[in-house]
Amino acid sequence: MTITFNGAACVIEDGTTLETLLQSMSTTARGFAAAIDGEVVPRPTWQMVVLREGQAVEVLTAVQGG
Amino acid sequence: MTITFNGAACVIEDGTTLETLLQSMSTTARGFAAAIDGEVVPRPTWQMVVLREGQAVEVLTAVQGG
Amino acid sequence: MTITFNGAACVIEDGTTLETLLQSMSTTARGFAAAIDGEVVPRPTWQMVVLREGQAVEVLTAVQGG
Amino acid sequence: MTITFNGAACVIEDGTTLETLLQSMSTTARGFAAAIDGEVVPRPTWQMVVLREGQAVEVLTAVQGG
Amino acid sequence: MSACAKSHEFSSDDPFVLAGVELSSRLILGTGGAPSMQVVDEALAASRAAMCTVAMRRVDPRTSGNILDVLDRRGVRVLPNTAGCRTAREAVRTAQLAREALGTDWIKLEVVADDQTLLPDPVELLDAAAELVAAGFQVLPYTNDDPVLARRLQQAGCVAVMPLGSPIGTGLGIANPHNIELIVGEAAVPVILDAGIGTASDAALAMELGCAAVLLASSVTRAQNPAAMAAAMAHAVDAGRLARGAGRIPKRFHAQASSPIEGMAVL
Amino acid sequence: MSACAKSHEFSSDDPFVLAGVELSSRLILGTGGAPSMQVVDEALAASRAAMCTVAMRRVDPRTSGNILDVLDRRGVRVLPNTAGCRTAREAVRTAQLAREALGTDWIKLEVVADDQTLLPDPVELLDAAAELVAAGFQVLPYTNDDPVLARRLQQAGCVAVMPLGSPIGTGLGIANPHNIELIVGEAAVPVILDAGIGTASDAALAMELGCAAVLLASSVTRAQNPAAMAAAMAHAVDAGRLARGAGRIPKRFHAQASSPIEGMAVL
Amino acid sequence: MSACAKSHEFSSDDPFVLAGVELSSRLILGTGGAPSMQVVDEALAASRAAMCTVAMRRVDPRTSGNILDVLDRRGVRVLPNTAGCRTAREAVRTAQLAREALGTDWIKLEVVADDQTLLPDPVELLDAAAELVAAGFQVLPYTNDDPVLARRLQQAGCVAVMPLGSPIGTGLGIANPHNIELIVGEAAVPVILDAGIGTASDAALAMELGCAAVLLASSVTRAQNPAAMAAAMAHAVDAGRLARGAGRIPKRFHAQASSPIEGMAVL
Amino acid sequence: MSACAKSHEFSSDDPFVLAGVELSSRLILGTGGAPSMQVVDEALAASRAAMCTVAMRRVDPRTSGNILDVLDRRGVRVLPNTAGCRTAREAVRTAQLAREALGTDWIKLEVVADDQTLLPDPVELLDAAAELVAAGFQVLPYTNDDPVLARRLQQAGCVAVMPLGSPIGTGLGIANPHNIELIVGEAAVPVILDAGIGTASDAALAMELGCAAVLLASSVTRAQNPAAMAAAMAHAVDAGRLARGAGRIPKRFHAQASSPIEGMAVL
Repeated sequence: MTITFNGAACVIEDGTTLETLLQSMSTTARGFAAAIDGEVVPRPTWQMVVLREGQAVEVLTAVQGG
Repeated sequence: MTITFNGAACVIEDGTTLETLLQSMSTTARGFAAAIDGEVVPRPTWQMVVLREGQAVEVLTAVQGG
Repeated sequence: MTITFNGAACVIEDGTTLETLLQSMSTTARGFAAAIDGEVVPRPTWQMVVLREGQAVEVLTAVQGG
Repeated sequence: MTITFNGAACVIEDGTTLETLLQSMSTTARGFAAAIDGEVVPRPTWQMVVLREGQAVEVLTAVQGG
Repeated sequence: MSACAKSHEFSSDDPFVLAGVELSSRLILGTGGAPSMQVVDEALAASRAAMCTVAMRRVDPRTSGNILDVLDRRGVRVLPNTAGCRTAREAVRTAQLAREALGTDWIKLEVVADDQTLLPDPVELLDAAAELVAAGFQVLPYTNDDPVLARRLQQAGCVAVMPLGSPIGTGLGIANPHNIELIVGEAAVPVILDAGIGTASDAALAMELGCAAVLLASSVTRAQNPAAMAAAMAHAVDAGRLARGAGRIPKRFHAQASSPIEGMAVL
Repeated sequence: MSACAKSHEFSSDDPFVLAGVELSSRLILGTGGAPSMQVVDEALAASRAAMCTVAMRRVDPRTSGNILDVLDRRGVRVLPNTAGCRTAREAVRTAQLAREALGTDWIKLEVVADDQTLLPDPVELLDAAAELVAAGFQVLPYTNDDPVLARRLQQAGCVAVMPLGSPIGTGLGIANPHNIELIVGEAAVPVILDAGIGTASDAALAMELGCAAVLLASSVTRAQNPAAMAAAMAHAVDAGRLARGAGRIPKRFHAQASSPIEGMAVL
Repeated sequence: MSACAKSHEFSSDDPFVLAGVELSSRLILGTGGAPSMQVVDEALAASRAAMCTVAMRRVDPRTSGNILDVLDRRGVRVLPNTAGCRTAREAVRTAQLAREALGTDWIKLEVVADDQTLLPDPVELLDAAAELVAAGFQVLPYTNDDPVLARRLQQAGCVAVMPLGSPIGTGLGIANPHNIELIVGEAAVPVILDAGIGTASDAALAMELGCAAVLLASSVTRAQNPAAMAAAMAHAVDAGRLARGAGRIPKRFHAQASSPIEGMAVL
Repeated sequence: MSACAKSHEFSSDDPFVLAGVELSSRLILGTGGAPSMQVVDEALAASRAAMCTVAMRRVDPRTSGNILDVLDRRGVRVLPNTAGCRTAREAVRTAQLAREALGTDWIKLEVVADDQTLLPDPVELLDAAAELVAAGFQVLPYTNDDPVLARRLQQAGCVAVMPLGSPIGTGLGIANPHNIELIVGEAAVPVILDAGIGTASDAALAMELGCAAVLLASSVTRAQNPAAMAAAMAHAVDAGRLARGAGRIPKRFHAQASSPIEGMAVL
């Protein structure tokens, strides 16, 4: 199944949750926030959210700025 | 019958038209424009417009400014 | 005998030295400097300098300034 | 005989006057002024002034400036 | 003489066209603040303005003389404004009454936020501009010096943008030339400096920054000698316009001689 | 038309008189820095200048054309300078040669301290001024903007003082208007702003500060279009002069409406 | 020593309270533009800042080190911004993600109109501010220097207004002090000068104009020696704050002696 | 804390050495204009000044308290001035009396031309400087901002040059930064900005322009709260000094983002 992760196409297994996805890419998810199709997904719900074909996932964190 | 003319209470006869009202107050109505209750009344229709109790008539002209 | 002291006429006895004059007007002469007719008179010589009729004595000190 | 003309060494015949020198170098001397060894030489005296060995002749004119 | 000739020569390179109409002068005169019609008339003559602003107010039987007659006599175009309006609604209705009264669809749009600064309210101004453009007006908005608001006003269809130099009547000149340069740099419509000019050098600077014209009121009408100041401003606008076109020398930190260095005598 | 009339009217209130001679223009043009005589000639025409400066240099047989012919043809008065001189001695001798060559006892006195700033040397300048005045010259000294030096130059008998706005050729404008105001405030002779002007608004400001005239060179001769800039400067000088006479509005912190506050309609 | 004492004395007269939280420094540091975390850390120490801004960007596995760790170590409060957002919608969502990621409802709201000026879009900014206030955020909007927009942002419920001195990263300082004074004059919330500061005297001036604090980024992080400039800015903020409170002498046209005139000797 | 550390670190890179003597502060305080000795004492403490100026006047039996005692108690070096002198002769004799009275051969040389501007007389100043240098004095001349006069004073053997920012007591700040930059650019002795400073940002600017120190009097002693302004000035001098050394960012016409452009989310 293909989703868009931070702007790039990304193939994942069916049933992957947001939590699983994020764990796969970083040991610590400290200071992360995620949105699916523009809607913020609160961290407590990450493990309940099962990703669906074609969704756009954005995961942001704080960087030097402003 | 009482209307408001340029902010002041003003008693006129029933059936008075906007045209009559304006003639009464100025020989020439050059450069005048009138609004009733905030709506502009085009000059050609002045003589057709019969004023009604309580209406607010504003008649403006150009003055030194800006 | 009359001299000018800091711009004012001042009667003194004949034989008065600069030292005597200055003692008469101030317990301490700390931070003072004197000039007679525009010429600086070094402190060590004050007691040797006998004032003469008509001389202009200027005695200055430091004040808040600049 | 050698003189300095406007900063350059210049060989001339004995007895050359300032006038002759100037004529040799310009049809018109309009708006010229001359100095020998720093001293201005009024135009009326040019023909009387015989140049001497080693003299420094400066001849100036107006140019675009300021 | 020949300088006048030159001056026209250069100006004529690009006539001042506003909303498709060519105006003979880049100085627009506000008629407010003058002690009398007579003074307006003299200032008008001295300024050579081709367009003047007027305000719309309730008719007052006591007033004698009509500003319109003065403008007509001088053959000057009238530009009504919406001075005093605080909301888009007021401004739009005032513009409609002005069109009805004066038979022109040109409007100097003013929507100010308060009496102390007389600064434009950006939100109400944009709303009014959009509504008036839709109603067929040629809108000339009085705006602050924000390049973004100027851009949005153009996108809304305004035929010019009129940024302030500083608040109305202050005479503080052009407080932020950098903003005016930014506005001019991207503008697709004429930029007219409006408000804040105090004296001739301010008007010249406005033109040097690339403004297409200046709108003056208090600086002329409230000067000790309005007609003289009007003449000064007319010269200043020409001066600034010509200087802009002439290509000024760059600023240098160190000096550069204007007389030749070579050919010095040894004296 | 009538503005031109007005303009002359006001100017004519006080003609520009220098060393007892009335000049028809308050713009004095320096001819240095121009690429050709032709350019000088066009700039001269556009500027309407009545007097031009020239430098004194060694005759050069190779040069064709004579600046004096250009000035004569235009009926412009010549003002020789002592540009490039570093000492009173050099400047005095250069002035004497200029008088001999050009038949004028007017001299623009320049005694500069170095090539990088071209700033006047106050001591040498004062010495030269005193010596030249004693020798019967009409001395117009190029000075810095120090009010005290300007005063001393007047006491030495100079017929004018010519403070800089900023160093020669920098185009930095009038760096310290406060000093120029102080100089103008106490001057008994004409104050002519010399050096530093970059564009028209600078020249207008100089006149607004009360200067009697401006002397321009690089800003005109080195502009991309010298004739256009010369025309701009001519307008700027008139503009600034008129504005000074007209009495500008005071600067205010808060705004002041130019349209009447009363008579607003309720819409 | 005693001056430090004094300085605290005066500062302590009115602690800097933002959204009900007292901050120990009136200098807010932007962390962008620094070549490394190490540089940020040093600048942070030298600046004594109590709050720093961060931007929200896509996680990048390659990046090592976390800005949050640096801030935590220094005990510095984090202020996320919405830099790069062009619309109210983007800005609001970015703020929501920042709140989720950082556990703070404080947000530096930036909604810029284009990349060349990075100037705020007044309309989108106001919309975003209103929406975020409604969503329970403590909104600190980056705005232009328009006093009217600043007023509207306060009416919308912002806990501070952050007008620019000049465009982000230009180092042009405070282009229009008059506007900053107008904003401060009527503000009911802290005014924080944001953007444009280039050097210490600019920061001091901001405080002298009455700003409650300054937000610095490029001027520190892009200086040749960021830590030194950070220390300079810390002193400048104290200097300007103290000077504002001390009551400066009025400006005078003429001089006034600081040494006594009487008591001069005749020498 | 660590910033203080830093600050000393940077300052200590180059101690302030004047006439071979290292001073612990780059702020020199004038004691004139203060309402009382008490105020001088508090300002002195807050300013951390290491040297103060005093004037020489006729002894007055009525006066109680001695400024010298105040300076001694604070361990502050005394710098007598020649304030009020109009001629080289007066100034030289006043300096000799100061040396005799205070046992220091340091002298702040002031030779002013008039009471209204209190501007230095360049000719008398140079004469006095030369004479005093020959007489073994360490001469610190108060001069105008003319780079050439500053150069001549150095050639005469002065141990520092002290150009004005603007006339004494005016608080007009640094009227012509370009001149100060030129003076600093070529100076072989410390340049101390003297006169004209009105508030902290002026002092910071002076140091940013490269001055080695500032001399303050009226701006502190006549402020509403002299001690607070003294503390402000102490911070401002450190701020400007550090900023000068830190290497400020260049000024840019267009904006430059301080937050990263890449990594933006699509929201």
